Amino acid sequence: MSENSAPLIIGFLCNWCSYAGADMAGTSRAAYPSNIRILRVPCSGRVDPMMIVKCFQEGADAVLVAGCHPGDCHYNEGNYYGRRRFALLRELLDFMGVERERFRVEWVSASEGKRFAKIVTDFTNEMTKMGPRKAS
Amino acid sequence: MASDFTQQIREKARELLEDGTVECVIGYETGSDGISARPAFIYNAADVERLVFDNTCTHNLVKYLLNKKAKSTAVVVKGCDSRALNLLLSERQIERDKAFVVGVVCPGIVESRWNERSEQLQKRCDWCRQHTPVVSDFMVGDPVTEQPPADFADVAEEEAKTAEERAAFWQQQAERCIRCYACRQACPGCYCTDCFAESLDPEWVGIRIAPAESQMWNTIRAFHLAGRCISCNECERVCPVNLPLSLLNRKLEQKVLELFDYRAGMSEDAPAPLITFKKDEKLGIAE
Amino acid sequence: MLKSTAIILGPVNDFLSSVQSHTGQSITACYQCGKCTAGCPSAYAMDITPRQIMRAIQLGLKDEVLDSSAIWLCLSCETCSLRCPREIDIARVMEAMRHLSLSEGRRPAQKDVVTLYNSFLQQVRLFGRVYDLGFGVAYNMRSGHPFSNVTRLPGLFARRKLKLAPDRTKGASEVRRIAARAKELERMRT
Amino acid sequence: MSRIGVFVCHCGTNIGGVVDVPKVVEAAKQMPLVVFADENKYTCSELGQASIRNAIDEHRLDRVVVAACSPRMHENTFRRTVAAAGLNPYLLEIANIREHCSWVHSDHDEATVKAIDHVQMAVAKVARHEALFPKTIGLTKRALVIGGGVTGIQAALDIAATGHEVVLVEREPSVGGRMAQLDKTFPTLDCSACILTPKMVDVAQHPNITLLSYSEVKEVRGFVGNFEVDILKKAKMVDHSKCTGCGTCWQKCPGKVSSEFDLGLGQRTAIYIPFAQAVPNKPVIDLENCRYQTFLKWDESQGGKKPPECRICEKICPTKSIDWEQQDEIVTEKFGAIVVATGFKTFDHSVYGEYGGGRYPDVISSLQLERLMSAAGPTEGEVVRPSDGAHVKNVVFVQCVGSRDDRVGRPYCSKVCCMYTAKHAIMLKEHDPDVQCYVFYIDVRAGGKDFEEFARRAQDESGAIYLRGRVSHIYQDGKNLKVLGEDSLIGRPVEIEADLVVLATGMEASDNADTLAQTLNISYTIYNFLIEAHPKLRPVETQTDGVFVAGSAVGPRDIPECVAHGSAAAVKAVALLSQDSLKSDPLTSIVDPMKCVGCFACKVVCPFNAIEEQVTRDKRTVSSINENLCKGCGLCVVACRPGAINLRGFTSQQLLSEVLTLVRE
Amino acid sequence: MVQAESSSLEPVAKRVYSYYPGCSLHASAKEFDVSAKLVCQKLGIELRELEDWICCGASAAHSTSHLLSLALPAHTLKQAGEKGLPLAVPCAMCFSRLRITLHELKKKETLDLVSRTLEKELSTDVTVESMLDVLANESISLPVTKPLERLKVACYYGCLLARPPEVIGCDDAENPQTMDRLMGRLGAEVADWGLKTSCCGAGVSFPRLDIVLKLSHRILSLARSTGADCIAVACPMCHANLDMYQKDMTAKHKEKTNLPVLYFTQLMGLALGFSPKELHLDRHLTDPLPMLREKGLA
Repeated sequence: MSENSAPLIIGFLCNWCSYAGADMAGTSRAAYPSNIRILRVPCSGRVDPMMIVKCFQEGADAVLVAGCHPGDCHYNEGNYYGRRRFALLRELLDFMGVERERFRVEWVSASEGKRFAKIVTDFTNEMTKMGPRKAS
Repeated sequence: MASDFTQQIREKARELLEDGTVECVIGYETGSDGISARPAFIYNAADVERLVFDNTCTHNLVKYLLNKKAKSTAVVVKGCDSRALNLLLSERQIERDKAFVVGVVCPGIVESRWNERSEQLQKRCDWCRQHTPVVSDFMVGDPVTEQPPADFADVAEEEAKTAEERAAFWQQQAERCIRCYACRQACPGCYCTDCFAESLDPEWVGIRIAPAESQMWNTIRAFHLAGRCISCNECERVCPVNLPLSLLNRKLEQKVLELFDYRAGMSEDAPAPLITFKKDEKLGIAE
Repeated sequence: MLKSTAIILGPVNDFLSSVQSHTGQSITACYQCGKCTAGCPSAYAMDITPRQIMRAIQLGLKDEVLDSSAIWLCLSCETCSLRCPREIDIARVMEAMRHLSLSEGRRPAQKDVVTLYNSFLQQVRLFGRVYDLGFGVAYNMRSGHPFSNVTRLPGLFARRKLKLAPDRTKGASEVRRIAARAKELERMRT
Repeated sequence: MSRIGVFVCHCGTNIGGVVDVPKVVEAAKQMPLVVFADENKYTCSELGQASIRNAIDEHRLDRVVVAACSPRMHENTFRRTVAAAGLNPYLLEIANIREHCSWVHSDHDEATVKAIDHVQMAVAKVARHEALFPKTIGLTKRALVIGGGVTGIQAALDIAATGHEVVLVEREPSVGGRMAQLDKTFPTLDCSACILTPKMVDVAQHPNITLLSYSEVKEVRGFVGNFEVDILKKAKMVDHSKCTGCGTCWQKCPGKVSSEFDLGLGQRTAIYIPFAQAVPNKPVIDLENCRYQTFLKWDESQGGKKPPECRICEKICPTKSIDWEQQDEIVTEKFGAIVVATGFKTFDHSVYGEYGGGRYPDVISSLQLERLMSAAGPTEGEVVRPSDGAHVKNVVFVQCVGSRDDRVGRPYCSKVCCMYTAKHAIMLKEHDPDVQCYVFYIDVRAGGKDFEEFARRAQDESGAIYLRGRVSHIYQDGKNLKVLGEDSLIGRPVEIEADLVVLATGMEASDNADTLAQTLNISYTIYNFLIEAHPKLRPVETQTDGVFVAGSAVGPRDIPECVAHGSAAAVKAVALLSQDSLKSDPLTSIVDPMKCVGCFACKVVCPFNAIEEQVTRDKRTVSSINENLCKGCGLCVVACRPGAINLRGFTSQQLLSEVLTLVRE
Repeated sequence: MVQAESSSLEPVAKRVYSYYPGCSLHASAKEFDVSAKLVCQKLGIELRELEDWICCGASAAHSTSHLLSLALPAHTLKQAGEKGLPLAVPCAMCFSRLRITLHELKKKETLDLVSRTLEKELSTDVTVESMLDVLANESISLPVTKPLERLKVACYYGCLLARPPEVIGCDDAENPQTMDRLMGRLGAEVADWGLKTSCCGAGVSFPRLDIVLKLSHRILSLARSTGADCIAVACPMCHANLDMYQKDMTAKHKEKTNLPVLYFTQLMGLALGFSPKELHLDRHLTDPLPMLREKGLA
C-alpha cells in the first residue's frame, strides 16, 4: 500500500475508447484527483484477472478497468468477454475481503472526457472515504 | 447392491478386454488396508476379479485418461467424475473414441480413513446433484431422480461476515498454506503442463512462501476453475492443512449458476461461461 | 372533434403511462399511420377516429378520449389490432377506455349503446340467459324509444323468431353471484 | 543489460507549467537501466528529435522513453525518430504526462509525483520491449467483385481503370441487376436502360474485366491480399465461345415460361437472354423448362404420350453452339481484394392478406409497374391492367408495403419508395393526361438533391392527390378495386374505387446474403444487410481486411448512392492492390508451443479466426497464430491459463512490471 | 379425440362433445340449433348439452366489465372441464368469448382473479371447438345425397371466427377457407370475395341501426355482385343483421336487396338429405325457398 494515506488507484484503459477518453479529459482540461496511475492496454479483454488480483495482493487500494461501450469494441467482442470475467472476479475478490467497491469497471468512449474525469473523481473520493485496504 | 455393481463392472471389464475393445480398464480395487478402494489398472481379463465398487471409491479416475499416448481405455466413472469427463472432452484433453465409459450410478462416497470403516458421507455428496453419470457407454445401476439445487449455506455463512473479517479469515488460511499443490494435482480441471504458479517470468506467484503469494495462488487457482469446477471437492479433501478451498469454488459456482445458468461438465458442447458471451446480458457491472 | 382551446401540455403525462401499464400496450409506439381508422367499420360515424384516440392518449388528453363517441361506437371487431403495423392491440385499448369511462361515472357519448348493454346484462341476471323479447322491451323502455323496431315484431313472430316466455335456468342465481363478486373485486382493485 | 534514455518534454508550458520537469529528469536518472535523461522544450520539434538521435549515438542507447503527450499523438513520430537513429522503432515507449497529467492536475507536487511514476512505468515497460519487425506479405493484384448490378459494375470499371484485373461474378445470366428493370430514374427522369446499358457493355468489353455471368461464389479461403475463392459456373448448355448471340434459337424455341425479368407480366423462352440488352448477349438454357429435357426425363411407366424430342435450338444454331454435355463446374481463383455488391430484392407483398395476398391481378408491385411502363417491357410501354388489358384511369399507390411495418418484420424505411412513387405519378400523367393518381403515404421522405422539388412536382404539376394514411383493405368489387384508407390530415376514412393499385414494396437483402456474409466472415444485420466497419467513417470497409461492401447490400439506397459507394469501394480496393506488399502489424499474439496444452479456449474467443491448429514434433495438437489475421486484441492471452500465449508490445511481463513499479516503491 | 377410419367397414368411431348452444340458439337462432343437431346426428357426432348453462355475457359484458366478461364464460369452461369432453359451440359470439377467456386464463394472475370471482378452482385444461371446425374436419366423410350443384355460396365468417387469429385458431384471418372448403365438399361453388371477415355492425345493433344497415348492405351487395345465390354464415348476430333488414335496404337504396342468408349447417342439412321443413328454412325473413326450389334443392 502506498505510504501516503492517499489511495493508490491503478487504471487499465483500452487504447481505442477509454484511453482516448482520458486524453479527451486532458484536452478539455477536465480536472480529477492525481491518485490514478494509468496503463494502456489494447482492449479491456486484454486485462487479465490475474493482473488485477496481483494489484490488490501487492497493495493497490483500487483498480479501474475501462473499455469501449458494449457493441463499440474495436475488436467487436473483447469487452463482452471482459464483462463476464470481471463480473465473476469482483465476486471472488469481495468474497475474499476485497470490497467490491474497490474494483470498478466502466465503459468510457473516446468522446466522454468529462465523464472519465467524473468517474475518476468519484472513485477517488469513495476510496479516500473507505481508507486503505486492511490485511495483507 | 454395491456387490452387484462390482459384478456388473467385472463382467463388462472382462468382455471389453476379451473382445479387445480396450487394452486397459481403469477401475477400483480394495486397498492395502483391506477397506478403502484405490485405483486399479487391469490389462488382462484374468485380473478382472480384482475390480470392486463400493462407497469408498473416492478417486476420480478420469484424470488417468489425460495420457494422450494411451490407447483405448475403459474407465469407471461416478456422477461427479462424469462431469469432469465432459469438461476434459470439451477442452479436448481426452479423445472420446479412445475412452469407453463405464458409468456407475453413485451410491454416495464415504470419508475414507486409513484402516477404519466410516459411514460418514463426504461433503461433496451433500452438494451432489449428479449421482447418475451424464456420459457413459455402459451404465451400472438405474438412473435416479436428482435432488433440487443445492443451497449454498456455507457460502452465505461466509458472506454474512464483514469484509474485514473475511479478509482476516483468508489471511489466516493463506498463512497456513504450504503450497504443496496437492489441490492442483487432485483437481480434474488442473492439467496444464506448465502452471502459472511456477512461471518465473512473469512471476505471478513469488517463490517465497509468504501469505501474499499463497493468497495469490489460491485466488487464481479458484478463478481458473470459474465455470469449470465440477465441485468434486477433491482439492479440499486432499489438502494436508485442511484449507477450506472448496468455499472459493463454491462461491464462483453459485455466481456462475446465477449469472449464466450454467453448471460445468453437464454436456460436452456447452461452452464454458468465460469463453462465450451474450451481447445484451446484464451482469451488474458498468450498468 | 378536439375542444376549441389550445392543448396545454403538462410535464408529466400520467394518463399515457396509466393506460400503457393497464393495457400492456405501448401507445407511444403509434406513429399515426391511420391504418386502424382506414379499416375500422364504424370510424366514419365516430367523432374522433381510433388513430386520434391513440394520439390523444399520447398527449394525455383524457377527456377527449373518455367523452368521445368513438369508444362506444367501437364494434370490437379487432380489425385494427390485427393489421396495426406497430403491433398495438387497439381494440384492447378501446375496451379499457370504455371501462375507465364507466368506472369514472362519466356520461357516455352514446348512452343508448350503454343502455343496450345494461338491458342485456339485466336479462342475464334475471334469467341466467338472454330473453330477446324481454331484452328488446327493456331496451326500448330504458332508452326512451319505446317504439323502435316494433314494426318488425309481426314478421319476427310470423317466423317464430321470438318466444313468448324466457328460457329459465338454475344458473340464474349463479350469474347474480358472479356479477356481484366481479363488481366487488373490481371496486377493490381500483 | 539495456541502456535506456529518457526524454522529458516541457511542451512549452503545457507540461512544464505544472510538472517540475527537471525534477522528473533527476528522478529518471536514478531509475534502473537508465543511462541518460534530458529535457526538451518541444521534443516533437526537429530540434527535440535531433537531440534524441544524438543521444542514441552518444550514449549508445538501445531503448528510449519519451515523456510527453499522448502516444495516440506522437508515438509514430518518435518511432520514426529512433528508427532514423538506427534503433528498432518498437524499442520506444511513451509516458503520457500531458493529457493524463499536467492538463488534468493543478497541484504541482502531485502532478510531478505522478509524472515520475508514469516515467517509471514506461522505463519498466521499455526494458522488456523487443525489436519487432512487421512481416511483409505478398499479394495478388486482382479484385473480385460479387454482384453485377449498377454498384458492382461501377466498382469493377473503376478498379479495372487503374490497370488491375477484375473478375465480376453475377448470379443471373446477365449483368444489370434491378436498375435494368427500371423504366426511368428519379429525379431526372432519364431512361434507366439508356444510362446503364453502355456501362454493361463496357464491363463486357474491358480488357481487365473477366465477366462470369450465371456464376456464384461458393468458398472463400485466405486473408487480405491473398484470398482464394471457389466460384461455381452454372452450366449454360451453350458454348459462349462459339455463340454469336444471333438470336435465332430464342426466336424459334417453343418452350414458353413466364419471365422473371418481367416479373410474371411477360413470357420468355426456355433458351433465353433475360432481356434484349442483356450482357452477355448470349443465351442460356433453362433446363427446368427445356422440352428436350422433358423428353429425356419422360418414362413409359407414367403413361401419356411421349413428348417430342424438340432440340430445335440445336438444329437451327448456325454456329453449333448448343452443348448438351455442359456441366456445372467450380473454378478457383486468387484475389487480393473482394468487393461485395449483392444488392437487394423487393419485398413479396403476398403476406399482406388485407391487400389480397397477391390474388388480385390488378394489385401490382412498383417494379411490375416499371416493366409495364418500359418501352422494352411486355406491353411496350402501354400501362394496362393485367386482368383485362384495359387502360387505367384511377390509380392508387400504397406506400410502405414491407417497410416501417413490425408486423411483417420490416420496421425499417426503404428510403426510395417515396421518390419512385412520385416518379410513377408523374410518368403515368405523361403517358395519359386523363389518369388520376392517388398516393397513400405516411410521410414523404424526400431528403436529397432535387428530391423535394420532384415530390412536389407530382402533386403540383401532375395533380396526384396525396393522402396521409396507410391503406387497411383492398378488395375486388366487380371489375375494379375498393381501397379503404384514412386521410389522417382531415381525420376521416377514405374509400377509392381504383382500376389499378400499385404497392410500393420495400427493399430486402437479396437471397442468401447471409450465407455469403458467413463465407466472407463479415457481419450482417438481422435483416441480412451487410455491416460496415464503421457506419460513418468506414462505410465501405468491413471488419475483415480486404473485403469491402457497397450498394444496397448494406441497406436501402438509391442509384446515385450505390454508384458512389461502388466507386468508394473500388478506391479502397485499389489502394490495397496498388501496394507491392502488405506489412502486417507486428503487435500480434504469439504462442509458446511447449506450454500450450491444446484446450483451444483461445480459438473459441478469437474474433478473427486467427488461431490455427498445429501438430508439434511430439504429436501434440497446439494452437498457433496466423499473424495476418491477428489484430492484437489479446483476448487469447487472457483465455490461456498456462500462459502459453503472449501479446507482443503488451506482454504480461511488461504490464506486470509496470504494475510492480507502482506498488513496490 | 378418435380419428375416423376412412377405408374400413366398421362403423365410424363415435365423436362425443359437450354442447353449449348459447342464448340465441334457444330463441331467435333456433334453426341454427336444430340444423346443427340434425347434421351432427347424421355424421355420428353426439352432442351432450350442458345442463343449466348460462349466458357468455357477449359484447355487453365485454364492453362494461373486463372481469365479468371473463367470469361468465369461465363458469361454462368449468362445467365443460368437469365433463371431460371437448366443448362444441355453434354461436360465433359464445365461441369467441369462451376461446378468449380460455386464452386470458393462461395468465396466472388472471386465473387467480377469476377463480376468486367464481369461488371455484379453475383450470385451462379444456378444449373449445366452434361447430364450424367440428363439422369441417376433413376426416369426417360426408354422405351427400343431394349435392349443392348449381348453387354459388358466399361464405361469410364475420369478425368472431377470424380475429384474433392466434386465439380463435383461424386458418387465414383475411381470407379464411374452412367454410369454403366444406361447401366445396358439398358440391357447391364458392365465391372468392373480399369481405368474408368484415364486420356487420352487430355490436351496436339497436341503438345505431344506421351503422348496421350500412355495413350489412355493403356485405350483401358485394356477395351479390360475385353472382352468389346465398350467403352462408356461422353466427346468429351476422345472420340477424344480414337477413332481417334487407327490406329496409331495398327501401333505402332503391334497388332490390334479396339475398338469402343461411346457416352453413342448414346448407349441410340440405346436402345430407334433410327437408327444408326439418331445417327450419321457413324461419328466415329473407325467404330462401324460391331460390332453393329454382336450384332444385327444395
